[in-house]
Amino acid sequence: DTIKVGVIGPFSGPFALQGKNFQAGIQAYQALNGDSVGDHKVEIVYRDVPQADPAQSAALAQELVVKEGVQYLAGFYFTPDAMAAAPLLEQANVPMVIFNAATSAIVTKSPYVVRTSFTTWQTSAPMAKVAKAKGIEKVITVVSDYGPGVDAETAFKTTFEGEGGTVVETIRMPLSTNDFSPIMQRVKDSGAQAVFAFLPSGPTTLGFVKSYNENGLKDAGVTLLAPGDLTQESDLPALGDSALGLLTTFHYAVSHDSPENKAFVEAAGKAIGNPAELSFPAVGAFDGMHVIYKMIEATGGKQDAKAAVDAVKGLAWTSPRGPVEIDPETRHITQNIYLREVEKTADGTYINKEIQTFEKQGDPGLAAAK
Amino acid sequence: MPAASLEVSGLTAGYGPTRILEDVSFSIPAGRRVAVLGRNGVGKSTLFATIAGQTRRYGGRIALGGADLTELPGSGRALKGLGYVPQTRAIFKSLTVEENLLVGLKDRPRSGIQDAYDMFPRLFERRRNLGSQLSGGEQQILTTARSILGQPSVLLLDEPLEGLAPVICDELMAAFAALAATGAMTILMIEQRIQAALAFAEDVLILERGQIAWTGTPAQLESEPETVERLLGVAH
Amino acid sequence: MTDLAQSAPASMATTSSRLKRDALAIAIIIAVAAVGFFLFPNNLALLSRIVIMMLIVLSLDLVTGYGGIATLGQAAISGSGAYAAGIAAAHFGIVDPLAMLAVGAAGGALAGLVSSVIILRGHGLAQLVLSIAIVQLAHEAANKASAWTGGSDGLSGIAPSPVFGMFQFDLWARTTFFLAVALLIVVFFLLRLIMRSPFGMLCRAIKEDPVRVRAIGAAVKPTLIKLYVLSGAVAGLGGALHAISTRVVGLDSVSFNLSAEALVMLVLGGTGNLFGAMIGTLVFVWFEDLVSSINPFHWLTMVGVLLVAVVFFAPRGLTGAAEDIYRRLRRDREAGK
Amino acid sequence: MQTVLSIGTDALAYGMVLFVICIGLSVTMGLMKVVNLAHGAFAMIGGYIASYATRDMGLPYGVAVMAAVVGTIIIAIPLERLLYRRIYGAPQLTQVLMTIGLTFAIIGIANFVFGPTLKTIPLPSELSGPVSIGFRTIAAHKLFVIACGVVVAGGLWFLIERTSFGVRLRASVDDAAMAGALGVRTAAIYAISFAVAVGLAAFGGVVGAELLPIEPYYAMRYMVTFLVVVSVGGAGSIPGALIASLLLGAIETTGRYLMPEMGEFFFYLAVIVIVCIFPRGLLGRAQ
Amino acid sequence: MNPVFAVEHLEKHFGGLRVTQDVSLAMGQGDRIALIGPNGAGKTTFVNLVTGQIKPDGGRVLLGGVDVTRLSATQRVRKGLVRTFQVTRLFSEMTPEEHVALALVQREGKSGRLFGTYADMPVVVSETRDILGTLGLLKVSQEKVREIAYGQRRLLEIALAMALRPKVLLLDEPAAGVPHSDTVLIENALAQLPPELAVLMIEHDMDFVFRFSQRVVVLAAGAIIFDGTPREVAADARVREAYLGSYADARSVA
Ligand SMILES: Nc1ncnc2c1ncn2[C@@H]1O[C@H](COP(=O)(O)OP(=O)(O)OP(=O)(O)O)[C@@H](O)[C@H]1O
Ligand SMILES: Nc1ncnc2c1ncn2[C@@H]1O[C@H](COP(=O)(O)OP(=O)(O)OP(=O)(O)O)[C@@H](O)[C@H]1O
Ligand SMILES: [Mg+2]
Ligand SMILES: [Mg+2]
Repeated sequence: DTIKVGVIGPFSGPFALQGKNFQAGIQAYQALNGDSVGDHKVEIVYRDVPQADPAQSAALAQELVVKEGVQYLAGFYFTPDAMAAAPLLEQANVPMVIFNAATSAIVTKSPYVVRTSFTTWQTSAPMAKVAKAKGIEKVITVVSDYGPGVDAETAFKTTFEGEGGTVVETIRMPLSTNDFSPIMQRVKDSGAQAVFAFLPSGPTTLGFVKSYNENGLKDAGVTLLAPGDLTQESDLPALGDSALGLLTTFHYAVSHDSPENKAFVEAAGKAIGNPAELSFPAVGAFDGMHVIYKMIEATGGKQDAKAAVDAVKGLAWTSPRGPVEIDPETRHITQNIYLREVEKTADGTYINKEIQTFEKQGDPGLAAAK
Repeated sequence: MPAASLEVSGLTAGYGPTRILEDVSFSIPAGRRVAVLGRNGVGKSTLFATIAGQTRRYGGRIALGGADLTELPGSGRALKGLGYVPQTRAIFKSLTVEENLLVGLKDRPRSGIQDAYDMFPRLFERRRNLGSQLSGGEQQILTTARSILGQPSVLLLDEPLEGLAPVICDELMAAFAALAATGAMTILMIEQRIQAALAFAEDVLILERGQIAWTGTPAQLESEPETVERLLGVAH
Repeated sequence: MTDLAQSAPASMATTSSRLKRDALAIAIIIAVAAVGFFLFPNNLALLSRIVIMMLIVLSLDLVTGYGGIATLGQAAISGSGAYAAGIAAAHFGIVDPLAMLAVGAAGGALAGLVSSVIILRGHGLAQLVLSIAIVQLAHEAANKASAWTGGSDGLSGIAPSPVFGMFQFDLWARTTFFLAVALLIVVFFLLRLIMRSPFGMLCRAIKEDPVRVRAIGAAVKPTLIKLYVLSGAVAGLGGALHAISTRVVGLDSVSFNLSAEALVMLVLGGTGNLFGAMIGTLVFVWFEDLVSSINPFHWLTMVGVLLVAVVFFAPRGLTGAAEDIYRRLRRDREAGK
Repeated sequence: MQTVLSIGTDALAYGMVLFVICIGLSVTMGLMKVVNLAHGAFAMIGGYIASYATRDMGLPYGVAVMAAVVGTIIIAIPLERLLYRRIYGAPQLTQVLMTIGLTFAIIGIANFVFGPTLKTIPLPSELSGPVSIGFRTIAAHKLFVIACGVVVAGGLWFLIERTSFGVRLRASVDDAAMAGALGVRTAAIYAISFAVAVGLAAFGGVVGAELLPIEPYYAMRYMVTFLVVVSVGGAGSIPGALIASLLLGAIETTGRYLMPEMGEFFFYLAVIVIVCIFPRGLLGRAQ
Repeated sequence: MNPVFAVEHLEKHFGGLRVTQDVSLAMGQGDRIALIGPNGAGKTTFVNLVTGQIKPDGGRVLLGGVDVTRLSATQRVRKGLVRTFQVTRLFSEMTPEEHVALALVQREGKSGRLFGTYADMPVVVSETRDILGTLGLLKVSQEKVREIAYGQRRLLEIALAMALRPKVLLLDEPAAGVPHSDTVLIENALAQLPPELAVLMIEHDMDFVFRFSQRVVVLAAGAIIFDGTPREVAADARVREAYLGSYADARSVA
């Protein structure tokens, strides 16, 4: 028989690239592990929510459950989309596996939520340690003014101040900022030794990094630190040389050196068509599929959300990003966070080269919220 | 361009599916002054608009100085020497008076504008006003001056005197007469003020329900009061 | 004076014949809703979303179609309704759906009042830009006030109680659907009444020529503000229903995108016509859902082609085209006789 | 003082980028009376062509700019003949519907053909480095954009206000039939104006790509900004568009510097204030 | 007798152009005044100033002795100062009946009602019929205005004004664009206006002017150059030169 998995993500519109990565991760997993669990064929049904739109997300989730009869909901690039679908889960008896949405609180919205991506807290907090270790005392934070940006700012600030550093200024700038020169001017005027930045991956990162160089901050020795969203692999070709040497912390780099990752990158690269487009949402989806396969295995294909979720609590495996485990309590993924530096390889491509590892990181954000 | 003749044969035209003109034919030699008369709604304006290429034509031909205009669009006809001043004051509202006149110049050099200012000093005073900032009568004068600037060989004037002060009417009629007298253009004029029209014209065309009902000279018309009564229906 | 009696004008026709036509219109809505309910019992969430959107597009039709004010800021108003209802539920424990609707309508009316005072200061394109500025400001404000609105994560924790204490909101969205359709019918009927009232007539006149309206001694601005408040109440209802049905209010509900989509739906259906607003919404959302589930990756092109095709073949919107066809058929029939 | 000058320079550069991209739209909206929401889509097409020309074909920057302008015009001509010609003079909302539909279609196609990633247009070395202008360094391309803005503004103003072409264009928009009766070939005038507007869009898309990077969603992402700049300036007015671009650029830039977290508030409040004072835009043409 | 309407020292300039220069004029009940003058003399501007479409640079407008200069156009209409437009301004998608009904509903202060229709208001229904009947518009009362003939639109302009029961009525070229054979309709309509109403009419058709008015005011270059009976006007040399031209000769000959 067939078991359907409904995947909701941004497959068109401004975030189409991320949706494409979802699809690549899923296809890579099925290519490597087959499209069946036992004699249950796993079929994927895609539904598009181009931009954060909880109403549409909820309607599509409901449609997937009621009309398409899916046994699993998965995907969710944006937090509000996941939040909107979460209340349906218990009544629908369907588990939800989050491939991306990175706000800590989502897992608390329903006991049937499992997350295989990361949280902004998880990827930002280690950067504070890096800064401290580099002897940086004064930092200015610059983040996009929306949920994840604020999360990143808080995570960094809390941790950095906990380590004894000072955050001299916090700047929140609108998502729609195109010209970053005035921001760079502020950074310059603040006298900070480093700037911690969070911007969602996409076109604005290009302007930000260029502006950082053009306004002479790099030359002035002001270090740019950021979670890996800023140097998403798919943006690197566009960023080019201006990104060289940037330090970011993140849970996954396409260049991660392991046999699991080699296999993944090859399969996912094939699935996505242009390997240069591959980046982190693909690995969230890949591991998400692993969790779903395990759930199917555990329930023998029967629709039983509780049993399915219980079966993966504490599940540990080696992902393309390294060793990971589903925390039994929070149902969020525990993983390594890496410090990476942008490098140009011999063949002229740019990569995030991992240079340091923070092992077994949980989600500090959930703890902080309590 | 010197004045040219105008031949219309078998013209049938209207708006959309409704036909207003039926089989209209006439021929006007170069340099004549013609008045087109008729009660309201008989299709006088439609006749001019059709010659200018702005209605739907069902049949018939139009020739200007021997050249066939029938298949040309409005702009092509204008470039062949046809001038047309519609009944609605079709000034360009967002252009200044001077720019309005510039459009009328066709390919003449800019200095040609002076002709219009000489003829209507009022326009010179108002040359920086936008079309929409003119008084009703000034708009009327502007449209006429604009078409004359293009030195058409045949000029169609649809009620050029409407809304004008009596003294301006006199001046304008004198100007038309002068233009025709120099052999510069053939002038066809629709006019409600019959006396003024008859004083101006050498020939008269009267329309009735989309067809030509009478042709002749003003003198002939004056001698046929019953024709005037029947076709023009004027009490005074 | 027999002449007078003979030409008893049609529009002075009896009240009862007008009510008959209203009843017919409402019967049509009910019939369509019933067909939807029985044909797509598994897709009531989509149908509910369409009906909710219809309320918002109807509210837009009031100001744009009847009042002649083009706006790309309607979501600021419907979104205010959604947040008002959502905040009432999440922060103040007002979870009765009908009470939430009332709060939403009030919030929308208030937002309509505020927007109108600003928007009516501009003319033409500048007016359009004022409306954009308003929706962007509202969006920004909702983002900033995250303690109240949840910011970009969305306002969650909205748990409406059963309707009349009896009908629980269910996974199949049956309750939502019935509630939405009932609300649509009430709103539709009221709007029809209002649009043929003296006030409605005045609005139509203002749309055509405000200067002329002033010259008969009527006040233009207060009338338009009143229209806006009305529209705001309707939009607020739509927004509140939105909050009730999805239990989350996101920033998208006060976005430029939503405003623009609503405008597209309205023009698609035909402006200045309540049915146009509803048909435009139905066709657009349904088409979008259809093509995006067939090809979630490249459906946008198909929607684009649909819009271009509509302008190509039905430049006056779908209802405009229907009207033309009807008129042509009638003319042919009369010609045949 | 240093900072003020510095911010001023940034504001000027940003304003000029806005101007160069928006001015074509001001022409279509103000002079041709077409609300062309697909303007950004044409800018984006220009960007894609330039990116392809420089990166994949290795052509020099100047040639790529030319290719982008010409190529976009060539793509736009059939669209003008087939689609736009139908909406000249149609109600604004109908124009909105069609051009937004066209934008959707172009986004979809760009996404399909070029993929969803960013496309850059490498600058020649003369334009890519920072240049010192005394009190600070500034990216050379910003100076280049400022120069482009000045040239475009001057040239276009001359074309529209001072040449007979400009007068005929404005006449055709006011009353096409009458313009025809005076010998103006309106269809040709419209086609040329459309081509000029589209060419300017492409040019703006290419030279502005450093700040507004090229990707499929470009066509929608900046639509609102473009609309706002053009309308605040008063559609159809070159000086109006220039003032609006510089003013809004300055407001946005100083707002970002002084209170970045209030950035959007600043910008849109300014828009509201300006429109309340100038209800038809700064230099709106009389209707 | 107290004038129902007066303007005192009205001034207006557009840039350097003084279109209204120290214009003072008073009208009593039942006056029938014609305002004539060359094109661009400032006649329409005068009406715009008086009714509040544009603001004067100086001077006052008095209605029944009360200063209304600061009131909006809308408020002046409500006080009984009503105009028609040189170029008709009507609601092209509405019917003549709706036009008149709207004006009546407005006059009765019921235009803000959200429910019911004007058809439910007996006063409005009967008066609408009366007015349309007076002007011969009943046969087109249900057609959209954009489909009715030009002359009928001019009549409808007058119908709207009548519905408002003005105290002072300003008519801006009511017969312009109406064929001569149709001006009779307009003259008849004017003849049926209440006798106590003060009417000022701008018109270039001199025959019409002379039939209509008891008093003629001549405006040239923004200033009143003459005020007198029709007979006096025709005889005045300045008016002949500035305005009448050969018409005066034709008339004196006749
Ligand atoms: N744009 C139009 N569409 C449809 N019918 C029209 C149009 N313009 C005029 N008509 C009709 O065509 C007929 C002739 O109109 P036309 O304007 O040619 O008359 P006319 O002789 O110039 O009258 P007038 O003396 O009133 O100017 C009229 O019955 C009129 O209603
Ligand atoms: N907004 C404006 N800006 C500048 N000048 C204007 C404006 N409006 C009108 N004028 C000028 O003021 C003068 C008076 O115009 P007005 O319309 O009052 O004339 P009028 O006496 O009604 O003439 P007509 O008999 O031709 O209708 C004209 O010369 C006109 O060009
Ligand atoms: Mg005519
Ligand atoms: Mg006048």
